[in-house]
This record gives sequence, structure tokens and C-alpha cells, in this order.
Amino acid sequence: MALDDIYKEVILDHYKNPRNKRDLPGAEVSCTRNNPLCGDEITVFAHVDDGTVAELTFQGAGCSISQSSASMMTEAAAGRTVDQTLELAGQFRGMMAGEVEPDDDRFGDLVALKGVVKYPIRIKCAVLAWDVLQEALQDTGRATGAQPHAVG
Amino acid sequence: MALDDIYKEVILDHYKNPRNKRDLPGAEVSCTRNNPLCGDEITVFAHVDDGTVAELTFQGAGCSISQSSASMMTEAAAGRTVDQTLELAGQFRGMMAGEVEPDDDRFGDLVALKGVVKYPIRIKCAVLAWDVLQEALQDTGRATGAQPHAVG
Amino acid sequence: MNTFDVEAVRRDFPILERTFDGKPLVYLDSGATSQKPAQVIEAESAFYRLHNANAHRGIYTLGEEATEAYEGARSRIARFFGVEDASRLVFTRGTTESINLVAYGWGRASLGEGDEILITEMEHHSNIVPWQLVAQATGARLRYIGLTDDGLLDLSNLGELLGDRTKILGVTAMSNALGTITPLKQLVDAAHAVGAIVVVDAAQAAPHMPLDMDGLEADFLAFSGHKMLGPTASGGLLAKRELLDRLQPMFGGGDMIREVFHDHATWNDVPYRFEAGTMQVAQQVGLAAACDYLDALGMEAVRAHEVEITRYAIDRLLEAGAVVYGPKDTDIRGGTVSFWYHDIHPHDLATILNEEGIAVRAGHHCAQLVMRRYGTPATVRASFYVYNTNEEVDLLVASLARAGDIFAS
Amino acid sequence: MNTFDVEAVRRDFPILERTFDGKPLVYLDSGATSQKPAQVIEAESAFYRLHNANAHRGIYTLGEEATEAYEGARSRIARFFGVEDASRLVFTRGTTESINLVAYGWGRASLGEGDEILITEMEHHSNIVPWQLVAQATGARLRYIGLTDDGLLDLSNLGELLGDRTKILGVTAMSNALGTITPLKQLVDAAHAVGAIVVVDAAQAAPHMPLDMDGLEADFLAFSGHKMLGPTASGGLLAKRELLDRLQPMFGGGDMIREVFHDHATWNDVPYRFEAGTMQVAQQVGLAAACDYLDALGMEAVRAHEVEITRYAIDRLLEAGAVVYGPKDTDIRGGTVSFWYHDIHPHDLATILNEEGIAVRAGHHCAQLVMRRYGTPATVRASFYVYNTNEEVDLLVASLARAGDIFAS
Ligand SMILES: Cc1ncc(COP(=O)(O)O)c(C=O)c1O
Ligand SMILES: Cc1ncc(COP(=O)(O)O)c(C=O)c1O
Repeated sequence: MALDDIYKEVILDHYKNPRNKRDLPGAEVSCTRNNPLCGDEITVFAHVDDGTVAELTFQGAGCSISQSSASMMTEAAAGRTVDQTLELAGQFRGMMAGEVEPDDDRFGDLVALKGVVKYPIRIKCAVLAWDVLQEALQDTGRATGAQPHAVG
Repeated sequence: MALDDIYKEVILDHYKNPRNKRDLPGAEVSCTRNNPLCGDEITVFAHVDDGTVAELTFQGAGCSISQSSASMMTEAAAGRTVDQTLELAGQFRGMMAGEVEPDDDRFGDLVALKGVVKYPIRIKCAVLAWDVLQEALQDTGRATGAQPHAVG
Repeated sequence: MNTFDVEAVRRDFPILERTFDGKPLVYLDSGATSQKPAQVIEAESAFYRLHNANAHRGIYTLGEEATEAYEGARSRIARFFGVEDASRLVFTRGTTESINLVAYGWGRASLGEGDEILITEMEHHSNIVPWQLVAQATGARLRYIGLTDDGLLDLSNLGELLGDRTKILGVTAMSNALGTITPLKQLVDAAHAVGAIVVVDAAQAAPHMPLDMDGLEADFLAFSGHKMLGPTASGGLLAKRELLDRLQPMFGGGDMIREVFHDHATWNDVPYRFEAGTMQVAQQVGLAAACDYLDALGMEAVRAHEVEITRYAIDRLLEAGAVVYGPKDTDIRGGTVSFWYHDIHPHDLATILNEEGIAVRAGHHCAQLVMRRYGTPATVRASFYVYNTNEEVDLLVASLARAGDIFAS
Repeated sequence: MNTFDVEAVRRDFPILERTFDGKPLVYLDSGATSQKPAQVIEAESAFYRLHNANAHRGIYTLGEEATEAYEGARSRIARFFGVEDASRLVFTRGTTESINLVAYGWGRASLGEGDEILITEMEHHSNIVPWQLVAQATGARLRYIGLTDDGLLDLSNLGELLGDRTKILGVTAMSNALGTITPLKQLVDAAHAVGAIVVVDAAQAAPHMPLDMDGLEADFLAFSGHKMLGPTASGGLLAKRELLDRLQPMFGGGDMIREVFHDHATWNDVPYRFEAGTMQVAQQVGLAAACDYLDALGMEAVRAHEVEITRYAIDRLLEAGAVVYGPKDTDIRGGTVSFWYHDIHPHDLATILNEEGIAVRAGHHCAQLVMRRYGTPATVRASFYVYNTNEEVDLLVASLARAGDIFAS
């Protein structure tokens, strides 16, 4: 059954028991973004210390794919340098574009999201958290994040 | 040949030798209108004296149908009362809509325009002069006529 | 037609032959866009094959045919809404463009500080954002009629919201997120009593129930052809004639002018002055065929069919433990049913239903204020039309159980 | 294709089988709108039969197919103009809407007193009236590049017309009234040298000659699908990406927003923030098929075919004693030939030609400033495309003689 590819146990587990889902007081870096199609929303908080993502948490609401991806991301990225994290983001994107073969060591639970590739419209859900993280890290100056072009 | 219906000799004669095509200094009534599709333009001038169209002239440029119709109109309408003229306009419109059987006595040369009914898009050419006349007579207050809704 | 023969209707819709992994398409997203009967598809392509030319321009026979087809469509579509004077119908791409035309041509042109625009929290973004832009550009104030817990307009404080300062009331005839049919006549009367004009968003109502433009006494009424069996890019704005005479054109260009000089131009007659450039000729011809199709079914019969299926769907969904938004009484709602099933996120639910060939929408339905009002970021929405059956509802409900299993595991 | 097989092309156009009183259609009004090959008609109707759903909205497979078709069309059409980044293409109904989008989203949003907009007397009303409205709304000054007696832009005083105050230059790539191909690259360079942006009206050029958006360095480029073998209601606005980031949205509504609050909204990404409401999905899919068709012919071959027929037509018309407007040199003109035959009014001539099945346009061609410049209220215009032949030109010229007889009598 095709649905097994997407609703794997590990995904549902991260969805129901999200890791690192909390505010991070005093975070140097934070960013919020939503998916305009569906309203899924993710905020990422990070302590960046000497070029390293020392601690990484998230808040948000949305579907199992967006929320589990965020949860897995906080596990996979924490402790890496900013550059390594951005590289990982690129590789994750590559996996979701069907271009990069995932590597268990680096990806950990994230490998489970590979099945989402077969559901093109859900890919945006899977990469949302990574978009936010990337934006947060690239743009440490802004505290409130990436809401573009407000009216008025 | 169908074209004989529209390009009758009398039409071409009025086109080439228009009657009453001149300005009318001191006209109480005048109005200009054009056909936005094609740019045909007619100005009508009238001396209205005691409820009668004492004198009627036109100026304009355009196709054989619009210009001959104007020329014929100046002949058919002059000397009638304003009410009679407006009635004639209504009958002419009726003929061009294929609803009124023309009556030689009242219409004179105008009967020749009946063939235009077969050319729907040219009907507007035939009635243009009558539109202008009607507007001029209904609206004796305005000197410069019916250009509606200028910008700025 | 006395009895509604849904099987005969279904045979007219080629797309219903599609299968996905062997499962037939169960299309429950007509609220987003309707499917098209062969008659409409053929009307549009016959126009290209036989009569295509630029309308209002050519002196040749083909050009006359195109003009007749286009203006014939205008009369036909106006008549669908009970309007005999075709010049009261301005063609647009659909509801969004129609509302924006009023927002630019009336709102921006006439509002200022101290004026108010009143809309409802039930509106689609297309009847909110244009008014926000008007408010920002003119200094007018944008106010909202709220919603009751049952998904109705909260009219308890209407007397406070609607007053001399109110110049425009914008209201949907039927909510695309809740299904609610609004008490339009009451609102129109109240607005007219204070001198406000009423802009009705009929995107959802026009396809699904009889609408009588003049019975409603609406000032402007916007609709989308693509939601009522017509082609994409068809639709329009109906108006009282005297308001069109005062509406300012939004777009400048060809065919909307009478004369052009270096520094200014004069306008063509109504409605042409609002139709700048080459319009969606073939599409409006297709929409006229859609009006023929719907009128042959009879809009009362269409409404009755949808009431039946909606009643059935709501009952079955509630039985299955779903939370259904909006009113449950089919007298005051259309066939658009928003719900949550257990705590399965709408996206997940839609993906699982899709595996069964079932097409439902999941999201905020361009009605974020409604979502926020009821404290949810999204719902699943099943919306029914002439080609849907109770059997399809059964399939939907059976598939919900399956989704429950996956998320319970 | 190396040699241009016009008979094979003609077989693709169902409408060319039409006869009028036994006389085959001779369609010489492609400047107004082109005819459609079966491939385009089929692409649009296949979308309805197989993939119809609202793009960008559905999570289900059909919705993904519709989104892919729509976004695939965006890439395909952008590529027709040499543009790889599809987000640089905003879909619109055509040239008029595209130019108005720039006029509202850039002109009104950024111009003021002291600023100047420079256009040419050769423009179609669609590239004049929107700028008049901008000038009136903002206090900017509208100026004109004049025309030479030969039908070219008079650039002798360009240095005086174009300066620091010039913020926008609007210019057609090919005149629809005179056929003139303008020296775009020279104008773009001159405009950029003073910091003005350039809005190119490619309505006539896009169908008839290779156009390389980036080679031209145009800032905005507007085109109409219906003139390039595509459906009515298809078309778009191409832009430099960084300008789209700064362009203000014109329409508010669904799908163009990111988030909507009571008092304001935030915008979606480029190009979606300019596409409010349900768009002309099926029509843009049809236009992509038209781009396939044209690219299979090869735009160089299309241009060569038209140069040949235009050369032939001008020679035959001049021989017959017609007065031909615009340049006679086919290197600097397209296949749009405006003329007077003797002193027969264009309307009369068009009616007489129509009796022979020949469709030409008579009128001001939405270019009243051109008409006034050359002292005529109207011309007859024959405009050629991929399906026209020299034999059709012969028929045209033979019928002129007949008209001469009627009016000489
Ligand atoms: C040069 C030119 N610009 C603009 C337009 C307007 O195009 P559309 O009517 O498709 O908006 C036309 C077509 O009539 C044209 O020829
Ligand atoms: C109530 C309502 N208003 C407006 C719209 C916008 O219609 P369109 O996208 O056809 O412009 C819709 C459709 O999504 C709707 O349901």
C-alpha cells in the first residue's frame, strides 16, 4: 500500500511526540514561516554559539509531515556548525527533489520522509521547517523573521 | 448580386454629392457624435424655429453609408416639426432593425438604405446621423454635444 | 426536468471516466472549481473552429458572427440571473476580478476619511483584500460583521455596525468555508436604508441555487463561470444600470474608449468601457452553454439535489464522529461541508482520501478569518454538485475510517 | 522545418474550411486575433476532459495534475521568449491587462509630479490610455515620441524627450497600424542610460518574429496569447525578476496572499502575488501548445514566410494604385499592411471584400493617434500569418478592382 510510504511509524511517532517542541528563551536566531496554501506554520529557535547550532527547538502547527519533519530536523541539526547545517538542509532538499540518495548516518530519522517524494504537493510540507531554519541562519539580524511585504 | 442592395446608385449619388453639407452659423442646435468602432463622425446643425426644424445641415467624414444617410436625412427632416422629426427617426431606426416597412412618401431617398439591413455591422453607419440629430433635438441646451465622460 | 437523473448528468462529464490506480474519480471539490460537461467544452471549441474572430472589430461576416456569439452570451448569462438588459453585465475573469473592479471603480473613486466599508468575517479573501487596499488608499475604515458559534452571521450588533458612514456593504451569498447561506435580502434592505451600496459575492451561490439579481435588489453581484460548469476565465459582474453609469473604468486600453487624444480619452458606452482589450470571448460563449445546461436541469432541481446529498453527508459524517462546521440545517446552507475527522490534520486526511480516488480540499479555503474564528488552521472540505451521488458520500465516510486506523496505530 | 509548408499548416486550422456563399474564407485579420490550430483547441479541451481542477489548491492527484499543467505552461511560454526562470512570467488575459498591471503596480505606485512617462504616437490605445490614467492620478507628465512621414519613430529629438525625469518608456515592438518594427534595443539602451524602465508592447511582435526578452534587456514585456495561435484570455507579462519583487499587486483576492488579518494581508511569492483568484488555467495550457506549434515551425521560418508574403502584397497593392502606410522595406516591418484604395472609404472597401470571403479590418485599429498623424480617420488593414498565401493576396488585389468599379460607376 502506497500510504505506507508516507505514514511510516517513525513519522507518526515524531508527529505525536515531537522532540524539542518548545520556546527557547534568549535564542539568538528565530524565524517564522507559513505555507500560504494550507496554513501550516513553523517557528524555529536556535542558540548559535561560535558558529555552531548549540540548541535548536521549534513551535508550530500543521500536518504530520510538516511537524514531524521539524521534530526530526531539531535532532539532526543540533550540534552541527552553521555551515554543516546549511549543507544538510541542501541535502534534505535534494532528497525531497528525488536527486540525492539519503545517507542514514547524517539523516537519521529524516530518511523516513523519503516516501513523501511520491506526493509532490506534500513536499512543501516536508521542507517547510528547513526553509525556516535556513532563513533564520542566513539572516541572524532579523528577530521576527520572514513575513515579506506587509501591506500598509 | 448582394452588393447591389447596399451600393445603390442613389446612395452613391448622395455620398459623392452630399446635400446640405455645410456649417450653419447661428444654429440653435448642434451635436457631434462618432462611431467608436470606425471613427465615422457626423455633426448636425439645425435652426429650430417655433418647434419646427427650419433648416438642417451636417458636416462629417466617413463611409458612403454614414455620409449618404446624413445627406438624405437633411432632405427628409427639414421643414418638419421637432416631434415629427423624432417620429421619423424612430421609423428609420425601425426600418434598419427590419421591423418597419418603409413608406416612400415620408422616407424619400432614405428607402434606398433598406438594403443595409443585410449588413448588420453597417447598420450603425446608417443610423449614426439620426443618433446625432435626435440627441441634438432632445438636448437643445448643450452646444458642444454628446461627448460623454471625458477623462480628467 | 422533474426528477433529477444524476446518472444521465454524469454521462455528460468526460472527466468522471478518469480512474486513479483503478479507482474512479470521486470529485468532491466543486467549491473550488466545477467539472465541465461535454456541451460546454464543445461550445468553446466550436467557437474556435467555426466563428473565431475579434468581437466588435471586424466588418466581415466572421467578425459579425464572433460579435453575435459574444453578445449573445452576454444576454444569455444575464438572463440566467433574471436580468433582461444585457448591458448590465460586465464580463470579467471571475468573482475576484469583478470585486476588484468595484473596489477600484467605486471604492477608490468615491470613498474617503470618515467613510466605512462593512464586510463579514465569512468572506473569501477575494471579498476582503480588495477592501483592505481601498481602505489603505482612501483612509476609509474597514469593519466586520462577526460570526456566531453556529456559523451564521452575527447580526446582533448590525445597528451599530451599519450606519450613515457605511458606504459599501460587501457580503457573500454563500460561504465557501461554512456553506452558510446568508440573509441577503435583509442585509440589502438594511444597507439601502442607510444609503450604502451592496456588493454580493455570488461565487458559491450562483452555481448552486436560483438567484434573482433584481429580486435581491443587489447593487453589484460578482460570479465565476468556472464554478458553474463554465470554462476557466469566464464570469462577470452584474450591476444596476445606473451604478454602471457612475462606475469608473479600471483598465485603459482598446475598445473601452470612444476617442483618444494625446492627453486624454473619452469612454465608450456601458458595459464596453469596462472591457479593455481583447476579452475571453470563447470562454463566455462556453459559459452561456453552461447556463443552458443548468437551466435545462432547472436551478430549483439542482438545489434540491444538493440539499438531499448534503443532508445525507452531514448525517453520515456526524455519525462517524466528524466535527462539521457551519449550520447543520440544509435550509440555510449549501453543499459545502467543512469538517475535522478525529484529530487527523486535514492535509493528512486529504492525502489518505486521495488514495481512494476521492478529491477533497484541505486548507483554509481562502477564508483565514473563518478559520481563526473557529480556532483551526484548516479543515477538510467536501463540496457537492450536480454530478455527485450518495454513494460517493458513502465512499468518503468509509475512507475516513481507514484514515482513523492509520493514525490510531 | 526548413521549407515552410503553408499547405500543411493550413490543414491544421479547422476554420479555414469555412466558406461564405461558396467562397472560402480568406482571413487577413490576424493582427486583430489569430486563428487556432487543432492542436491548441485540443490542448484546451483535453485539459477540461482530463485534468481540470483548481491549480495550486488541491492536495489530490487531479489538483496536482492541474497545477503541473498550469506551471508547466508557465515554463513553456517563458521559454518561448528565451526566459528560463518561469517565475518571471505573470499570467494575464493579454497585453492590455499586462500593461495596466505595470501602470497600476509601478506607475501609480511610484510616479509623482515632475516625473515623466514617454510613449510613442505609434502605440495601440492599450499602451496609451493606461499611462494617461497614471499621469492624471499622479501628476506625472505624459510625453510622446513622434512619427516620421515614412511611418517610423522620429528619434531626432530623443535627447530632448528622454531625460532624468523620464521614469517609464512605453513602446511597441511592432505597430499594429503601420507594421513598423521599432528599434527596440536602441530605445532600451537610451532609456536605461537615464534610469528609466522600459515597457515593451509585444502584442504584434511576439506572434510574428523571434523575441529574446533578455537580449532586448526589456524590463517588462506584454503579450497576448490570442494573437499567437493561443486561446482567448491567455497571455502574460514578462519581467526582470528584481522588478517583479518591487511591483505592487493590483488585484487583491485568493491565492495572492500569504496571510490575511482583519486589517491587512501579506503577499504570496512572485509571480503568484499578481494572480488573484482563479486564473485562466485551461487557456494558458492552450497557449503552451501554441508555443509548441510555433517553435516547431521555427520563429525564423515564420518571419521569413511573412516577409515574403508582405513583400508580395505591398508590391501588388502599389501596382494596383493603393496608398500603403508605414515603411515599405520588409526588413523593418511586419505583415500588417494598412492602405487606402483610391478614395473608397475603408468601411465600404471591407464590405465589398467581405462579399468575396475576404476578412480585412477597416477602422482606426485602436491607434487613433496614428490615424490623426497621417490625416485619415481609418485605413483598411490586411495582416498576414502562417496560414496565408500569395494566392490570397492575388484574390485581395483582384477584389479591389471590383470595388473600384462599383464606386466609379
Ligand atoms: C500593438 C498592440 N498592442 C496592444 C494590443 C492589445 O492586445 P489585447 O487586445 O490582446 O489586450 C494589440 C491588439 O489589438 C496590439 O496590436
Ligand atoms: C465565496 C467565494 N468568493 C470568491 C471566490 C473567488 O472566485 P474566483 O477564484 O473565481 O475569482 C471564491 C472561489 O474560490 C469563493 O468561493
